[in-house]
Amino acid sequence: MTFEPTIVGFLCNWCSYTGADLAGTSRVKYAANVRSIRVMCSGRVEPTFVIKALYEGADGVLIAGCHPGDCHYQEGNYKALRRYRLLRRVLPEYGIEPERVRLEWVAASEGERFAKVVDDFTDQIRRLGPLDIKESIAQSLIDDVVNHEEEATKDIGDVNEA
Amino acid sequence: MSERIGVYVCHCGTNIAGKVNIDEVVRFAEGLAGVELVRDYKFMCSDPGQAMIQKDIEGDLIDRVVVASCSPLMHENTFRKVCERCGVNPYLFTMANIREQCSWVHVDMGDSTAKAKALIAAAVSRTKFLEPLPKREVSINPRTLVIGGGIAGIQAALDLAEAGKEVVLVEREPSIGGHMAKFDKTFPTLDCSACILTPRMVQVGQHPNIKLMTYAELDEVNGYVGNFTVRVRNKARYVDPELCNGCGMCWEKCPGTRVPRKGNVHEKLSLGPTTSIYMPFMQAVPAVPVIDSGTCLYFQKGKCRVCESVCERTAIKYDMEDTFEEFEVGNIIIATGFRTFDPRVIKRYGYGALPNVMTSLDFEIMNCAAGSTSGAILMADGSEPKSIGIVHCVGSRDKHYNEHCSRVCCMYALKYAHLIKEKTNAEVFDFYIDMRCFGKGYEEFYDRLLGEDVRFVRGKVAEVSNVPVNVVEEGKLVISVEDTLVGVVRRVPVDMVVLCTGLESSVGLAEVATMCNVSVGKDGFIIEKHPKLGPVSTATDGVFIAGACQSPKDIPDTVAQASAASSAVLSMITRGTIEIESATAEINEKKCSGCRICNNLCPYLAITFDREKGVSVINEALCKGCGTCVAACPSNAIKAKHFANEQIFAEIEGLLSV
Amino acid sequence: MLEKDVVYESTLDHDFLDEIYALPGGQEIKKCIQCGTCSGSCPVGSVMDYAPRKIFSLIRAGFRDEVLSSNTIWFCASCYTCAVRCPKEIKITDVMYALKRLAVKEGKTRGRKAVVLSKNFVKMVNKYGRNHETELMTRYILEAELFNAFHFIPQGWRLFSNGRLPLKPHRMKNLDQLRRILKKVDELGEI
Amino acid sequence: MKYTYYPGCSVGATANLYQDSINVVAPKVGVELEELQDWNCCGATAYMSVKELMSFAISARNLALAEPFHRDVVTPCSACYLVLNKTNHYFAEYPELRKKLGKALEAGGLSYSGNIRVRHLLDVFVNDVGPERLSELATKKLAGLRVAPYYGCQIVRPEEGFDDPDEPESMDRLIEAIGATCVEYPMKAKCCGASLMGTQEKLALKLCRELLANAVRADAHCIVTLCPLCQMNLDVYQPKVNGLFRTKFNIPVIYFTQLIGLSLGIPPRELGLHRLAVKMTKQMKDVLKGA
Amino acid sequence: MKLKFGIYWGAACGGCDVAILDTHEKILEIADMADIFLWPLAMDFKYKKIRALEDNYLDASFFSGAIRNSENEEIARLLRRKSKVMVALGACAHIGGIPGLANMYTREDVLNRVYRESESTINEEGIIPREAWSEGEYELELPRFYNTVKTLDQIINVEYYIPGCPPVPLQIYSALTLVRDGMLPPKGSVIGAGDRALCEQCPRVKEEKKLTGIKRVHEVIPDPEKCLLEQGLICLGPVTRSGCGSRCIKSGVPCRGCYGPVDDVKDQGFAMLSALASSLDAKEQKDIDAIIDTIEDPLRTLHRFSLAASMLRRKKV
Repeated sequence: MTFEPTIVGFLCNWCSYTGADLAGTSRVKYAANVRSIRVMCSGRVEPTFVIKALYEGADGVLIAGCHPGDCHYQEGNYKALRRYRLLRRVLPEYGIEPERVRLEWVAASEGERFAKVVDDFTDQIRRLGPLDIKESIAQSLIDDVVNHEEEATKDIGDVNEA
Repeated sequence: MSERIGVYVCHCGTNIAGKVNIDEVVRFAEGLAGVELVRDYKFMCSDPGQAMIQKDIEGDLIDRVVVASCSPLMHENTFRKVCERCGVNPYLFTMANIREQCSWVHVDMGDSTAKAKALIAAAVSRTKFLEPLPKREVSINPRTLVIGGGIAGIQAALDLAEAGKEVVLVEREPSIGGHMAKFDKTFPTLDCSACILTPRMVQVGQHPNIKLMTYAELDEVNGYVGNFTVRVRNKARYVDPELCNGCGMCWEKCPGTRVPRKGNVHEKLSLGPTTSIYMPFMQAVPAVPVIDSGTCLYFQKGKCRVCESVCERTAIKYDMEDTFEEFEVGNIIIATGFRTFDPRVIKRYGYGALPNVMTSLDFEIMNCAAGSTSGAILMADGSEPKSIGIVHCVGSRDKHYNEHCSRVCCMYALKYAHLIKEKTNAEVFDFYIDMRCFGKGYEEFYDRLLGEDVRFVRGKVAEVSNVPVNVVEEGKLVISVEDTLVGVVRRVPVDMVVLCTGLESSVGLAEVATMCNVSVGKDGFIIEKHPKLGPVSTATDGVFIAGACQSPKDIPDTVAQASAASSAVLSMITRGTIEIESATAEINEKKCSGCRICNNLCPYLAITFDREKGVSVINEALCKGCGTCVAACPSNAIKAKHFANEQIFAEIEGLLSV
Repeated sequence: MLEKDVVYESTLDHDFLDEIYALPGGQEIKKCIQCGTCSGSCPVGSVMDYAPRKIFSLIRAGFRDEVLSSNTIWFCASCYTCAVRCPKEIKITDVMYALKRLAVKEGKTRGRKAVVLSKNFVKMVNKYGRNHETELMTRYILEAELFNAFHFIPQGWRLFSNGRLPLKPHRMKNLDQLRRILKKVDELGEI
Repeated sequence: MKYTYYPGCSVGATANLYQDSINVVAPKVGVELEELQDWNCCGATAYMSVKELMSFAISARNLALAEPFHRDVVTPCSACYLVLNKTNHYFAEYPELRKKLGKALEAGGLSYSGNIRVRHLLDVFVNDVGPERLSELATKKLAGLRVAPYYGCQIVRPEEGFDDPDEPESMDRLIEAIGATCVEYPMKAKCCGASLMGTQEKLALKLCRELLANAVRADAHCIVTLCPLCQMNLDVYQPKVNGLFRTKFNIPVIYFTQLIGLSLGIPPRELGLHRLAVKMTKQMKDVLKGA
Repeated sequence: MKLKFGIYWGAACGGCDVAILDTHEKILEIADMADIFLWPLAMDFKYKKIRALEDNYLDASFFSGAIRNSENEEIARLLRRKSKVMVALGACAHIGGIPGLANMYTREDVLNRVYRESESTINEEGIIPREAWSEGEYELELPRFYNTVKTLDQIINVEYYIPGCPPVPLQIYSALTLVRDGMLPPKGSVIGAGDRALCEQCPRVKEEKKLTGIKRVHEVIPDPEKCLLEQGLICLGPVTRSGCGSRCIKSGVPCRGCYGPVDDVKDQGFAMLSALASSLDAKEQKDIDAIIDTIEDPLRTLHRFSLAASMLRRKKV
């Protein structure tokens, strides 16, 4: 059985969320892996949201906003782009593939495109496999011994003993 | 936390229940922290559905509400009102979209059910962190801006003006009237376009409630529903409207030429005078000429001034310059109409290269009684054509140009066929892919034309060439087309070809759209609020649309939509005030360190820096709540009401708890 | 050719459309609106059993044999005029290729000279890595036009006498690399 | 300007006169063509008719060989131009295909990332050399020579070509630049029948007749083309057209590089003009002398 | 009657202890104020004496340094048990500090680098420290070197935090007086520091932020009047708690964030990342990337002190 990723989507209210709704009204079928959060503008999405989502167990994060020039708030999507580009830079250092986070422009009229984006992205994450950050942190802590039941049994000697 | 949340799961008939296991979802929701009770119902949006919520709130069982049903864009307001009715702040309500973004788009019941759970869990945990927000109301300025003076704009303006409301009508061209003023007859009734349009144009020109600004363009729009500030640029027409009485001496004497004097009949086509100082057409409103500085001898060569010397009213003002005017309006109606597709790019149809290949608009002008041929249908050399080919779907229904159907071409093509038959003895070939005659009396008109021995050929024309392969074709335009019903390729020699060019959104619509903050679809037309239920409103409150700026339309539909738009505006005005989004951003002065990172992020300049206090400040009236500044604030001093960090974090946790 | 007669659904192949649809380039075929631009633009449409537009309607209806054994697909000169004009951007020429291959696969090509030519062309390429026009023509004439071979002599001579028919083929050097590639394709299987 | 040169099979044989002229003209206009070592046949239309993936694979091999040089691939043959371009497009458009091709090339120890631009020699002459430069170089302007510019089909039909598919004009600009006159030639982008000449001769001859008739009607001294197959059909089969339709066509069909060569003052023989089946007419020679 | 204090250092440089000494003559007041039961840096003490104490015997313990090995952890827990009030002293105990950057590597990476690869190391047998080793009849033991560096409050409950690398001496002193006078704020608060970001105290003039490129300190001589960030230097002032008296900024060096983020900023580094990115003056992706290319090692720059306390805590393994 293939790995089914969980993906969090941040959709801007005016273009992408509407586009996603359009996909619904026109009954386009697509992967069920993306679970969306509605924000007013892609410009609202903070890098910490993405990190939080990944930390809480998402295998990927999709941010979708209006096409450049079409932002309902004129330029929010450009801000989103800037943060996204910088975020991509630092993710690898944490051992997280930058491909796990994607920024897409989806217009209110692009229901089919939204579906396609979701399918593509889901595929991509499937290929990357599970992320599971919490687990990996736990792993890294395991051999950091924690044998400190309240009464320390043995004396570990004195600091300044000659 | 002490919140008591009520969760209501909607079946939406089988729309949701068909793909989501309701019982399972309900049982799941009951297990969620903070959830007091869970109910499900066939149609939550129905009265009994709403009553359920009301009962639970009034019975003081719950103080926060989550409804899992369709998209918030569909019913958020419905349920917010329910909450409000029984004293729960509407911002303590969350909607989980388990229809548009779940049951309708996923195939597997298990998947949809699982996703529904996640979405509900997210909604619930978000709701715990919601805070009540105060209502924000603004008053509606009763004056309305109408952009575009075609039939749509004219209709909308008159409706409002007649209702006693002030209107500012801005038209880019020297006169109102738009495309309709260029037509001779209108389908399917063939009544004369001028006869029905002119009176209305005059009415607009004289109406005390209408401020008419022709030869003017929208320059800037600021503010929000009910309180827009608009700036308009009056282009210099070099004629003072106050003084001019439209006597016409100027263009009779003008030596300059706007339309080439030489050249063939088709090149010289025009309504109204062909001189440099001209009126676009005789019934122009206002009846004030304009100088085309591009061809005016005075502007080009520095001497002439004939018009000035013949004008008894000294209305000619060469030193006129563009001026700007600013005013306040409460609502905006966009009625910028359309432009016709330019067939030059389809080289194989020969427009521009082969004489006697003309566009529908050329043909309309040629047919217009007031036009340069006084309505006679002539070939470029001035002789009468013996055969004419009418080509449908030029630049429409074609992925290379416009995918959409232009909706009016079939009908005007039939109109042309009729006019040709009426005015000449020419044989008419009509090449169509599908004959689309959907409106009232349209099919009947088609039927009538079938009776007038027009030769209909089903097939998209492959090419128009002037290369003969036999004597009959010598000196003719040869149309190659597959007669798809017979299944053979035909070469049809004709004297003249009319290309039924499709409709595109008008030049500059994109700019207008951006100024008014509405979005444009990939077809280039404005996206309406809802394809069925909101055809005249847009995603931006206070901005409405009428006519071909929304999609290609014929005159009846355009007029209908214009009236719809104006009545939508009227109901706003009558209401007097409107509630606006309370979910704005606010700065906590105690936390702001005055780093000013947020200052130049706000597109509405709502953020200013208070030098005394050394902190940034948000003007709530201007804030539209996009949250860009919130995301940028490095010390969490800015809070996005209703989209605060802890709320979204909670939503994320909920979403991933399943 | 299609006989004029009532056609019973049971005799039609309803998967045919999807088969073509599945091929790269075939995707848009379902979107055909039967406008006839292709047929009207085709330089050889007049002599085809069915002009391109009709081929598409036949494919849709499921007339497998009629389509695959029609001369249409072999008369297509690959001038791509239809393809660049199609309002639905159907890659018509490429669909024709697909049909050719299908016809070859299903042996519906008896007496099709074009097939002989193509097959010999492939032989040339697999043999030398390049086409050797002289040999190609000879082989083709021997196989397909034996009885009116004389018919080709004038052109042949015109070319030869002007030094345009070299007798020696140009071979490429690293032939076995090419063969390895082709072998791999064979394993992967055609599309 | 340096390019990787992909000659294609024909110029080694029936179109060797094309190659002759390219050899002398290209250097003169500053176009350096470095032949792609050990190239193979592009597959043309015939291969595609029998095996799809294979024909993509063999043309992809050429692109793979060319990639290390990071230069545009230039070919004088319209068929090669179209096929190689198509390979590029399919390579980009269809991931499935891309994967398979990748594997296949790997088997040959090759790889291709899809970053090679394929161009027709005409494209290079028009857009890199340019008419302006050409008219500077043209010491012997061909004033008075009336030319029917014939593009044929495949050069203007790949997705995103460099010229209009119905009314190309790039070669016209070159011809005007070297002093000759382009006659009104509406058939300039119509098909010559191509390989049908072998299999459906009558049909192909009919198409050729239209092309020839059109040029003659516009009283052109010669037809100028850029595709080996077009040239062969119109040149070598011209007598046959005459035979079949009782026409008296006698119009030379030459390559654009040969025409340019003439304007550069290169002797006809070096341009391979002696290899024409339909020799240059006296009329044409006179005009050239006069020029 | 006199207070009882413990002072200890975990993975630390000792700067915090020195900062205590740097209270100058105030040190005498401290001496009067309290008896010090443990202060390895200053004097010889025995752990067993501390163990012998009854629980909550100490009024307060000041723990500087991060938790890097099992000894750090064990003593942290020991002091926790013996003290009424536990104070994390300095950036390392507070948010992991410089040692926290090691969380970009694994234990093996670190040991290899230090004991085998580093340029100055000669270690033919390639021996790295072992936890247990018997030499004849002797059993030698070393604390376990941890894989992940932790902040103090990731190990034990901490009542108060005195941020800074090092903290301002006088603030340490005033913190101590709070203990003395029983004027302590609610548990969990940061003491001896402001509650807004540093910009509040920064004397430089702030205008609009439109960054066209990022420079490093050695590449520019910054204008002494203007905001350093606006001059293209990455200054963490906007995302860092004030209280240091903006010592760095005054001397022309951008803030590195040692005081940690202000209240309820979840992640100092990513908060600054967002602020920084928002201030880039570019729209097109390629232009944006071009500016980003000029940022040297963004992750460590933005998380210089707070990596161990950040949301992701360490590199994924």
